[in-house]
Amino acid sequence: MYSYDWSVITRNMDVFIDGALKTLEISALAILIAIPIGIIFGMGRISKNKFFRLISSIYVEIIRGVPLLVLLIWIFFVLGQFLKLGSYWGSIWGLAIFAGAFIAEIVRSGIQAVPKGQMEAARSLGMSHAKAMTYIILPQAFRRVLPPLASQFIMLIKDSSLVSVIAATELTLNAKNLVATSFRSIEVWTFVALIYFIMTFSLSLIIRYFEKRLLKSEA
Amino acid sequence: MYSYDWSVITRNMDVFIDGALKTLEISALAILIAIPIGIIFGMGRISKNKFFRLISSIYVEIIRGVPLLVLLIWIFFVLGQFLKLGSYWGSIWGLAIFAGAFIAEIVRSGIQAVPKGQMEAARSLGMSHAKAMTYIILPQAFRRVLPPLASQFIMLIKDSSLVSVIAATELTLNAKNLVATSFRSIEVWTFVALIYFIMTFSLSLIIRYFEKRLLKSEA
Amino acid sequence: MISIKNVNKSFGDHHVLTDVSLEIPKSNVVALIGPSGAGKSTLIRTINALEPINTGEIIVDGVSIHDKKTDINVARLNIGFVFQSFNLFPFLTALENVTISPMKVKGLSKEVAEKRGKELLTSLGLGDKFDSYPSRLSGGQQQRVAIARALAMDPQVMLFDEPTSALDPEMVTEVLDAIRKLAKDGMTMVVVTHEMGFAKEICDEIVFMAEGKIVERAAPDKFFSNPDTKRAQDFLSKVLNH
Amino acid sequence: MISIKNVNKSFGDHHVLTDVSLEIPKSNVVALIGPSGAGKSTLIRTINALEPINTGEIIVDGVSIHDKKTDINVARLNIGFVFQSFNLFPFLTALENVTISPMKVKGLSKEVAEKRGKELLTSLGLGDKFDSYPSRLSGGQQQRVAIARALAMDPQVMLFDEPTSALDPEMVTEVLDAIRKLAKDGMTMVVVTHEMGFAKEICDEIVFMAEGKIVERAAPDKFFSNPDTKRAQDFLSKVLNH
Amino acid sequence: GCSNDSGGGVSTENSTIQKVLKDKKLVIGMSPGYFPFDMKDPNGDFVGYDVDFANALGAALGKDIKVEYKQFTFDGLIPALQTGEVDMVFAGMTIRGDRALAVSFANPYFQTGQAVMLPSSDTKTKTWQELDVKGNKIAVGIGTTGALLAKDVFKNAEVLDFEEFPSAAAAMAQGKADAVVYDEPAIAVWNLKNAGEVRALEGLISSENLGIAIKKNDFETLQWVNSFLASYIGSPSELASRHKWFETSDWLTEVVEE
Ligand SMILES: Nc1ncnc2c1ncn2[C@@H]1O[C@H](COP(=O)(O)OP(=O)(O)OP(=O)(O)O)[C@@H](O)[C@H]1O
Ligand SMILES: Nc1ncnc2c1ncn2[C@@H]1O[C@H](COP(=O)(O)OP(=O)(O)OP(=O)(O)O)[C@@H](O)[C@H]1O
Ligand SMILES: [Mg+2]
Ligand SMILES: [Mg+2]
Repeated sequence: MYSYDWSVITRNMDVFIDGALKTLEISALAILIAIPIGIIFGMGRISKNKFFRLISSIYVEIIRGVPLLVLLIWIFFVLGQFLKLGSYWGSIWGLAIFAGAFIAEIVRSGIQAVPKGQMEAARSLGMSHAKAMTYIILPQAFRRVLPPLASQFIMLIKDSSLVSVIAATELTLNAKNLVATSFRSIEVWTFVALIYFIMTFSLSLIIRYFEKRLLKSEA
Repeated sequence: MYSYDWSVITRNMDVFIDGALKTLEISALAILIAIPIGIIFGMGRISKNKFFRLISSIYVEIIRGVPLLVLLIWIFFVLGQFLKLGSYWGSIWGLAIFAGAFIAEIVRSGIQAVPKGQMEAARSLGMSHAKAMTYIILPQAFRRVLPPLASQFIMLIKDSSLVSVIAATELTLNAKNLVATSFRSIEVWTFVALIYFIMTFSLSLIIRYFEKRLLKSEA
Repeated sequence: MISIKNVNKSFGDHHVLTDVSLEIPKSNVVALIGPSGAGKSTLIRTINALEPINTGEIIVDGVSIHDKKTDINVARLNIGFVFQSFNLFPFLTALENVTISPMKVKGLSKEVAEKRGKELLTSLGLGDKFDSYPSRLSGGQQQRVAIARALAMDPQVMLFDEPTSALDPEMVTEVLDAIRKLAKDGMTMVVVTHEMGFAKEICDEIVFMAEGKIVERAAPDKFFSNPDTKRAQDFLSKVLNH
Repeated sequence: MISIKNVNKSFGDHHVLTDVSLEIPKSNVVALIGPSGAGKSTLIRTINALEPINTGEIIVDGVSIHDKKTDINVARLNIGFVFQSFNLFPFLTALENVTISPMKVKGLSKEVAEKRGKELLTSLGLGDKFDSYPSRLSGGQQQRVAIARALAMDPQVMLFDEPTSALDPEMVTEVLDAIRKLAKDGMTMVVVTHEMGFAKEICDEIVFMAEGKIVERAAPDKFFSNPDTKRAQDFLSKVLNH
Repeated sequence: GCSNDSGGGVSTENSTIQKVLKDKKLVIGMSPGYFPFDMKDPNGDFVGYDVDFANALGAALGKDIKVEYKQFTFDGLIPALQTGEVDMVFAGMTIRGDRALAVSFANPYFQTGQAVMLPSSDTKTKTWQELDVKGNKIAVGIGTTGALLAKDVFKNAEVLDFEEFPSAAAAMAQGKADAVVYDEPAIAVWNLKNAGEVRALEGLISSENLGIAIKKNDFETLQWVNSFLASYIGSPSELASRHKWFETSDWLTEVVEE
């Protein structure tokens, strides 16, 4: 039977740490690109301009309809024909385009969740639609959008495990390689699952803390 | 430069169809297992029994904190030590355990979304907590839970693309194999993305249709 | 019939009921009035234990409601409760709303429960609404279904927490009429209300609460013409002087 | 000042306003009353084009509100609107709520806007609430901030859609007092309300609506003592008879 | 068909060699896990016979040429070459006619074949044909010649596609597969490492030639690689490399976690 040897973890701690940092780096860059994408297309989804609305819907629906794995492979091998992206930027852009569609929906519903009366009150005071958006609606949407945006970042950390298929170095790829040379799949994968859990769970605790504070400050 | 040859698609249509059917089959079996898991742990999350609540929270938090890719590998190579699962059932159970945690949250929030006054009214009429749950709360939670449950099934179809890493045959693995023999990565992956999109998008249209009908019947 | 003895209740640090005592004899109708946040809802909800209390005792028809040995589900059969926001079960028809508890709790047969349910709905002017879902009923109709639902358990006591506050003005009358009829039939009732005219007309006693305490208790005529306390005078001047 | 001519309005198939015409001279106060669903809110909202109309014309202070050539954002500066549910901006303090529009729309400097805002809030009894967020204010205080916010644009006309319906009873007075004061100062106003005593006291004319039509117009004394139409008699008997 | 770039004059404009010389960078695609050709040591460095080879090739192009390695699953290598993600593939890739429709191969640099690995608990099986019964599972690396061959010759047994050899071997170790079909040298190494747990079936199912893959019809590069190959094979450094990776097992302690 299998005999455990957990020393493989301690001896290769640097591999795990490097991988985890790379995972965070890729996820952070991806969300930084995804947020403007999401804001643009999220506002597009409720824009009065038919064409903009159509484009935004197509983007959101297609991206949300295709598995990330397939999207990453597609971006890397198909888009990669025309743009020289490389593994690193290919994976960041792949994740960003993917997350962007979800953020667009977050932004859209954040705006729509602001009660209708707010827009009516602003308009009744003589504000134009644009002014009402800028000064009244968006500041309120922003507060609503922050928590789901943070959750999206947690999702992204998990989703980034998939970029190992397009050869971008991060925690999962490092783990695969370590398993390939150490043959200690049980120990390595258990520890990798633990690292992901620690990263995402501690982040979600932080988010919950700030959410509570936000709720309190509004009461 | 790359020159396109789309005949690879038509010539291998059976490979795509087989793969898509296998994808649907795996996803359907996984959700059938995931729903009871989700109901049990979703009710556990709001149970009065501390131990049950703790167990449910641990399950939900851990599974939601670990990437599916890592979870699948872990279940296959670590759990697989003790249980003889194989690729097919390993991937179905992996997906089910994963989706179960998300369904648990859907069930929990479905129950919690029933207005507090409903439980109070039922209790004030002399119903016990269990009777109020059975006759008043759950029937209402059920209606709320259906649409997100359907979306979870769509997610599962997309997530099932990952089981290719533990050698379970479905659309993505078939595509990988076809690319490995035809080297037509662009054509194959574009078409695969299209198939996933068609599967998920048509399903989401169906869901939206039923959701609208549900909303109407409630008004 | 209802005996509230030295009840204290707090939400965390916030003391909401301070040493509240009140006796309500059988067939008496008591109006509970007072400013927002006075603790009226909290008090009336402690009577059927929808809200637990910290100290004190509440006895309804001889049963100590907050005693751990009391089966609260049995005790509640004796106490009907009507909510400000109706809380009808939206997936059940008016008749089903009225019959579900008699069937599931008292174990009545469907026939018996429906016979009684139809009687009650009809007597409340809802003879043509048996099969309507709540969303198809006006607020006044919904609240009358809620009253029928509570009456279907044959309670000794009825509690009303602002039963007309969520209604459009022209529907207030129909609900007040229903309560009036109950009073005439000798039901013991506690009504939290802001309808001063109604309180004056049907109540045996007005209980005025402010800041978690009972500030004044008086017969209606006395209370509305010449309240003893400054607090009640202030309140009345605000509420009556539109 | 306000001239409503043959206005028709429907939501899809549902005809909500049928051929409504109404003249309101300068400094007049008109109460709009009627049962729920009569179209009162819809009518008052068409006056500042929060709701578009199908046919007809509405002229306020010489400007045709629904004319496509009219810059509605300019026209609205003349028309203050107060909502049943306040609709304060929750992320701004009371003073910021009052100053944001003068600053962003009229381009007033912060100093000027704040000076005027503080005057208005103080005159409405909110001199100590400049920096309070809406969630820290009672309903009555919130509604008074909303009135100040509308007045800050120096409108010629004020519209109120059930300004006290969302308030706890003891807060109704403070809001009605604020409106009373405006009436005294000669503001032209339309008030949708269920406060009959108030309507009787301050209005120059009562307009009774039912089912999308103006059923009766009369001076308050006449209307409340001896309405012409059966529909108005029914309504009054329901609303006044608690 | 590839009508655009087949035939025609030999253009050197877009040749990989020119590009490498210009960028001072040679990008090699590799799928680590293929012992002892392509591996990653615990530091994350690529090592193996192929790596020595590619480093020598890079050095021959110029002292200032940097050789960079990129990791792919085996089935991703040819697409990566096609899309220009990598300049050459050193991955112990078997020269096959179908692959040669997608990429061009330099001359063979190694002869080997497909072997069958069994768990040592299976003492009965003598030939691969005995494994071809219903219910048996044969694990392979997706897209490898082992996979293509196994799907071809196993008519009754089920073929399981894993991402790479180590996953396939691990699956067999856990009883999720009854055998692995893979290149002989890799199985030999696995055998060394896991002595007592696995055994290799005697004899090869096929014999094959391994080649370096480059972009299709890049004749200048092809020509140059062939020339380099002729000079490298049999050179002292190649002989040393071959000795190290194939004739001793000392490197196992460097590369493989103990
Ligand atoms: N669940 C709760 N948690 C914390 N505080 C509560 C809760 N319910 C009520 N309170 C507080 O208790 C106090 C009394 O509330 P209660 O609802 O009994 O007042 P009320 O007299 O019914 O007022 P109203 O006329 O507005 O209904 C208030 O200050 C309220 O904020
Ligand atoms: N946005 C809308 N879409 C469709 N129908 C509407 C809409 N707004 C109002 N209605 C309908 O128009 C009719 C008149 O509504 P309105 O709100 O003007 O009545 P109201 O007299 O203000 O009643 P209340 O006293 O309840 O406020 C009602 O039947 C209502 O259902
Ligand atoms: Mg209350
Ligand atoms: Mg209205």
